[in-house]
Amino acid sequence: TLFEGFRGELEASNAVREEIKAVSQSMDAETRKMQAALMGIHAGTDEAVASAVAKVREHLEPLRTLNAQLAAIMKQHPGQYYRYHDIWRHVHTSCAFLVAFVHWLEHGTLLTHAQVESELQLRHEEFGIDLEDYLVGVCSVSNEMPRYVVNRVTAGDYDCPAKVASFLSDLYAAFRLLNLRNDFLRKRFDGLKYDLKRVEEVLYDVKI
Amino acid sequence: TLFEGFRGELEASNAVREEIKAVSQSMDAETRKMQAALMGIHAGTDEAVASAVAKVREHLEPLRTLNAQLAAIMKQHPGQYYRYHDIWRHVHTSCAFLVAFVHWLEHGTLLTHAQVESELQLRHEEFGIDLEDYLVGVCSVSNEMPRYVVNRVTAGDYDCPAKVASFLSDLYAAFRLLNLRNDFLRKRFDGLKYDLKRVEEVLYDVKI
Amino acid sequence: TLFEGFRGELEASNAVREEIKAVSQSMDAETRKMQAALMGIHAGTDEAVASAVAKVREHLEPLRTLNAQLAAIMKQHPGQYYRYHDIWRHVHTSCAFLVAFVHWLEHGTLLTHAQVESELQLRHEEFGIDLEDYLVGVCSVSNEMPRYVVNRVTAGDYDCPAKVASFLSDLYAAFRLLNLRNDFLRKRFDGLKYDLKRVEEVLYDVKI
Amino acid sequence: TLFEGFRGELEASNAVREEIKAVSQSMDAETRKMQAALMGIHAGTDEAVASAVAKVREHLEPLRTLNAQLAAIMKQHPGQYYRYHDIWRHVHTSCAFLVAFVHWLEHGTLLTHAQVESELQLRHEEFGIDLEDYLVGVCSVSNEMPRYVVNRVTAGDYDCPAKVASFLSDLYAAFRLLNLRNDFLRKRFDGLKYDLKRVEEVLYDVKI
Amino acid sequence: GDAFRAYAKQLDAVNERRERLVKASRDVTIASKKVIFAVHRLPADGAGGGAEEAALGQAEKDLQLIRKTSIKRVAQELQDEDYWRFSRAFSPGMQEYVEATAVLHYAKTGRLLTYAEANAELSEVQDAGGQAFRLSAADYLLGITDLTGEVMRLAISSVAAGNKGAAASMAAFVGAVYEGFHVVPMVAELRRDLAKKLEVMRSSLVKIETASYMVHV
Amino acid sequence: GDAFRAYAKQLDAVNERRERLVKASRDVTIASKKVIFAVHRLPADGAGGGAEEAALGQAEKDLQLIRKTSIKRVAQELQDEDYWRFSRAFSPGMQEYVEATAVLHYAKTGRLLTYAEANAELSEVQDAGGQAFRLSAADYLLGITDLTGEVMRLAISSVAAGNKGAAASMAAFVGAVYEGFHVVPMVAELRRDLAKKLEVMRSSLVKIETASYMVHV
Repeated sequence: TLFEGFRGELEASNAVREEIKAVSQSMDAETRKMQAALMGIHAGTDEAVASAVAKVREHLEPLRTLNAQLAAIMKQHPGQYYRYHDIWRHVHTSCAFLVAFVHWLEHGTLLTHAQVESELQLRHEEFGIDLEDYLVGVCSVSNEMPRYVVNRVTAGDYDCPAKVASFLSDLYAAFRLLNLRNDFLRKRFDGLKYDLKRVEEVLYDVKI
Repeated sequence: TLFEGFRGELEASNAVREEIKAVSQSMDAETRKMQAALMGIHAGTDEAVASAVAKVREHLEPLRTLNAQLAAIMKQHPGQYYRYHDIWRHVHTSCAFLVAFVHWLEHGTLLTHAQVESELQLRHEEFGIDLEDYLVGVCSVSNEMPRYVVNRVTAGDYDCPAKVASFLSDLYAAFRLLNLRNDFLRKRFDGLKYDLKRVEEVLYDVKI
Repeated sequence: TLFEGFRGELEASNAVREEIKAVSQSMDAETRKMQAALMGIHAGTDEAVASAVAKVREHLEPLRTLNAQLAAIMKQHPGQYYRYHDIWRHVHTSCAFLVAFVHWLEHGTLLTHAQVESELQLRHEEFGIDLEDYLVGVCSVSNEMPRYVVNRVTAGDYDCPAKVASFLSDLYAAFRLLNLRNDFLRKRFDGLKYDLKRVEEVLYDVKI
Repeated sequence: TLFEGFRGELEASNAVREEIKAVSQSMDAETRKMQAALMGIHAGTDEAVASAVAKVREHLEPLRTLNAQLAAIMKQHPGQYYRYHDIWRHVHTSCAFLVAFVHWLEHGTLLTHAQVESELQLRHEEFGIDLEDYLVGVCSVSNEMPRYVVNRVTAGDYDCPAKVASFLSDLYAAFRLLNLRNDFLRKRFDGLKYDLKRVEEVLYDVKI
Repeated sequence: GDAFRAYAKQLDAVNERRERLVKASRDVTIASKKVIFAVHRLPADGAGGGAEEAALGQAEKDLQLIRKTSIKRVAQELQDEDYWRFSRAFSPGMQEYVEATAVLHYAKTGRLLTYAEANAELSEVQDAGGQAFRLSAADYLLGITDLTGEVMRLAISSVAAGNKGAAASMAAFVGAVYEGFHVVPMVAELRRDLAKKLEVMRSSLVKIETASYMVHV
Repeated sequence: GDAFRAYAKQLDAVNERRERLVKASRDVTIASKKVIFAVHRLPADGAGGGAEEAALGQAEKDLQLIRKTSIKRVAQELQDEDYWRFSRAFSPGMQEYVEATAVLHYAKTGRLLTYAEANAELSEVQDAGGQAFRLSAADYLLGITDLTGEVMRLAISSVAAGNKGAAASMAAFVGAVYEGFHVVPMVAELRRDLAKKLEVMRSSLVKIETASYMVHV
C-alpha cells in the first residue's frame, strides 16, 4: 500500500525520541538530586555552603556519563541535534545552572559557555549545550541570588550583598547588550532585573 | 565585559535566520503564484485543467532555483537544518502540495516523498523535505479534492468522483497506519476523512 | 533526606506504568492496522465488505494475546485497574469498536458489553473493559455508518439504508436510557444523533 | 490576472518598510549599548554616575546620524510617518528615555518633548518623535529611579531621595493633567505611581 | 507643568479628532450597507427591465450622497500625515463603501470594480489640504474580499429563482478574484486580516460551486 | 434495550457512589480546616503552658473524630479496585486531612509526620472489604506541600510575637521539606499539581527566610 516505505522511517524517529527521553529522564533525576543538595547553601553558614558544593560535585561524574550517552546517541543521527533539542533542553539548562552556580560559589566568577561545556566534558562540535540554554541557566543562577543573600546576611555575612550586587550588575549590563530573539529568554532576563533590585535593597538595608 | 564572546555568535545566528527568511519569502511569493495558477483547474474542463497544470509547471524552475539557494545556505551551516526548519516549513509543505497535486492531475497517482524531492531536484542527504512536511502537503492535496470533484461533475465529467474516491480511500487507509506524533499533522489527517466523505457523497449523488 | 522511604514505592509504580505502556503501544499498532483494513468496507460491494471483515478477523488473535498480557500484568497489581486505566483506555475503545463493528457487519446486531469482552477472551472479574469505554466504542460504530450507507448505495445495495436506520434508531433509543454524566460520552452520543439523521436522509433519497 | 496593477505599489511599500527596518535595527543596537552603559550609574558613586553619563553621550552622535537617515527616508515619502511608525516606535521611546535620563542626571530637570527632539537634532515638522513615545520614555526614566535611589543611599548620598521624590512628585502631578486614553501609556503611568511610593519609602528610611 | 498642559491639549485634540472620524466612518458603513441590501432586493431572474433600471439608478445616487456627505466629513478631518495616523479609525467605513460600490458595479456590469475606478469616483472629495481623497490599497482589497460574500448570496438567490446560468458565471467571477488575491504581495496593512478573509472567500466560492453543481446533477 | 437498562443501572450506581464520596470528602476537608485554625490560635511565643497543652489535646481528639466519622464514610464506600477508580473524588479531603495531622504533629514535635506514621493513625479505619484504609503516596505528598504554607504562617506570627528563634528553625524545617521534594520520583498522580505546589512552597520558604532576616538586620 501507499506509505509502506516510510512507516519505518516515522517509527524509527519515534524510537530515537524514546531513547533520548529515557536518558533525559535519568539526567532529570540526577539534576533534581543536585538541586536538592544545592539547597543546603541557604542555611547560610560557610560550612553549609562548602558542604552543599561538595555534595553537588559528587553527582557531577554521573551527569557527565549521561551527557556522554546522549552524545553517543546523537552521533548516530548526525545533523539532528535541533530536531530533538526540545527533549533535553530543560536538563541542559539545569546542567548549566548547576555547574555555573557551583563555580560562582567557589570562585565568584561566571563560567563562560565554553567552560560549562568543558566542565561537563562535552565537545561542542560533537554534542554541546545550546547557547540559549546556557543563558537560561545563567538566569537561574541570578534567580537564586536574592534568597542566598538574605540567608547569608542572616547567618552574619554582611559582605555578601555587595559582592553579589556587583556580580549581578555586571551580568545585567552584559545581558542588555544581547539582541534576544527568544521570547522565553527575554522573559527570564526580566527576572534578572528584579533579582538585582532585590539584592541591592538588601545591600541598602545592611548599610542603613 | 561578560558575554563579549558570544554577542557575535548570537548575532550571526540572527543573520542566518534573516538570510533564510529572505529566500523563504521569495519562495512563498512563487508558491502563491503557482497556487493561483492551479486554481484554474476548478473551471472543470479538460482544457482548463491542462492549461493550469502547464502554468504551474512554468514556475517549477524558479522554485528549484530558490530551493537550491536554501540548500546552499544550509550547506554552510551543517547540522542546523532543524534549528531553522520552522522558517521554511510552510513553503516546503506548499512545494510538496503543488508538485504532488500536479503529478496526480497528470497521472492519477501519488508522488512518494523521494519523488517529490527529486522533482524539486533536492538531494535528501544535503537538504531535503522533512517527512512530516511532505505528509502535510499530501493532506492539502486531499483538501482540494471535494471542490475539484464538484466542479468536474458540473463540467460533465461523471467518472471523476469514482476515481478520486478510490484515490482518497487508499490515502486514508495509508494514513491510518501511521503513528502520528505531530498534533498538527493529526489534525490535518482528520480533515482528510471529511474530504473522503464529501467526495463519496458526490459519487453517490451522481449514481442516484 | 526526607521522603527517602518513598522512592522505592514510587519508582515501582513508574516501572509498572512503563510496562503497561509498552503493551498498549503494541495494541495501538495492531488496532490501527485493523482499522485500516476495515476501511475496505467503504468500497461498498459485498466482496469488499467480506474481505475487509476477514482481514480484521486475522488480527483478532494477536489482539487477544496482547490483552492477555495486559491482564497478566494487572493480575500482579490487584485493585489497581483504575490507577493505570488512562493508559489503555484509548485502545480499549478501539477494541470495542472493531469487535462490535465486525459483528454488526456479519450479523446486523449489537454486541453487548459482556459479549465484547468474551470475544476478546477477557474475564471481566480479572481484567475487563470499562463500561464507558465500551459505550464510546459503540458510538464509533455509529459514526462510521453514514459513510458506509452512502457507499453501499453507490455500489447498488438499496436495502442497506433501511437496515442501518433501524439499527441506529434502536441504538439511539437505548442510549437515551442512560443518564450520561460523563461529558466525553455525552458529546459522542450527540454525534450519534447526527449519524442517524444523515442515514435517514439517504434512506429518503433512495425511497424517492 | 486581476490586481496586477497593484503589485508595484504594494511591493514599493514593502521595500520602504525593509529600508526603515534596517536603520531601526542599527538604532536598536545603539540604544542597547547606551542602556548597558547607563546601568553603570547604579554603582552609586558620583564618579560612576559621571562616567556612565559620559559613555552614553559618546553614542549620541551615531544615534543622531541614524535618526537623520530615518528622516531622509521619510522625506521621500511625505505624509507616511504614521504608516511606518510602528517600526521605529520602540527605538524612539528608548531615545527619549536615554536623552531625558542623562539630562536629568546632569541637571535634575525634565527635558520637554521639543528639547528631546532638538537634543537628537530632529526637526519636528520634518521627522519628529511622537508625543506618546516621548511620554513613554519619560515613564521609563521614572521606573529607573527607585533602584537609583537605593544605590545612591548605599553609596552614601543621603540627599538623593529627597531630590528624586520631589522630581517624581512633580512628574506625577504633571501626568495627572493628561487625559490618558492610550491604554499602554496609562499602564506605564500606573508604574510611575509605584516608583514614587518606593522612593518615598527610602526617603522615610533615611530621615529616621 | 506648562509643557504638560500643552501636551494635554495635543492629546485631547488627537482623541477628539479620532472620535469624530469613528463616527463619520460609522455613518459611511450604515449608508453603504443600505446600498448592498438594495442590490440584493433586485429581481434575481436576471431579466432586467424598468424596475431594475430604476433601482440601480437609485443605488448610484445613494452612493453619490455618501461621498458628498459622510466620506467628505472623513476627508475634511485629514491633512498630510493625518491619513495614516487615523487610518484605523475610518478604515472600516471605507471598506464597507468599497464593498457597496463594487457590488453595485458587479450587478450592473458583471465586472470587478478596479482600484483606479474606485478612486476616480472619489476624485471630487477633497481633504483638509485640498488634495483628492484616495482609498488605501488595503481598504480597497479588504472591501473586495467582502464583495465575494455578497456575490455568493446573489448566486444562491439566482439558483433559487431558477436562473441556472448565473451561478456558473458568478463562480467564475469569484474564482478569478480568489485567484487574483493569491498574487497580491503581502503588505503590513493586510497581514492581520487577509488570511481569515481568504478562508471566508474560499468557502463562499465552494458554496457557489456547490449551488451550480446542484443545478446540474 | 435490556442490556442498556443494565448499563444505566451500573452508570447510575457509579455516579451515586462518586457523589457520596465527594460529600464525605468535603466533610473531611471542613473538619480538617478547623483543626488547622486551632493550631494557628495557639500562643505564638513558644512558651508552652497548660492552655497550649489543652488545645493540642483537643485538636488530637478532633482528628480522631474525623477518622471515626467522615474518613470512615469514605472507606466504607470502597472495596478492591474502587480505591483508584474513585480516588479523584476523595483525594481533596485526604490531602487536607494530611495537612491537618502534619501541622499538629509539627506543632507538638517540630518534626515531619512520616507517611508510615500517617498510615498508622488510620490503621483502625477499614474499607468495605475489611482492609485497612491507606493514604496514597500522592495524597500524602500533596498534603505535605500545603503544610509548608501553614508553617510559613506560624513563622510570621512567631516573629510578630517577638519569638526570634522560631523563624530560623521553621526555615530549616521547610527548607528540608523543599529539598526532600526534589528527590521524590515523579509519578503520574503528582505530575499535574506538583510543579505549581513546589513554586508555592519556595515562596513560603523565601517568606520565612525574609522574616528571619528582618529580625536580624
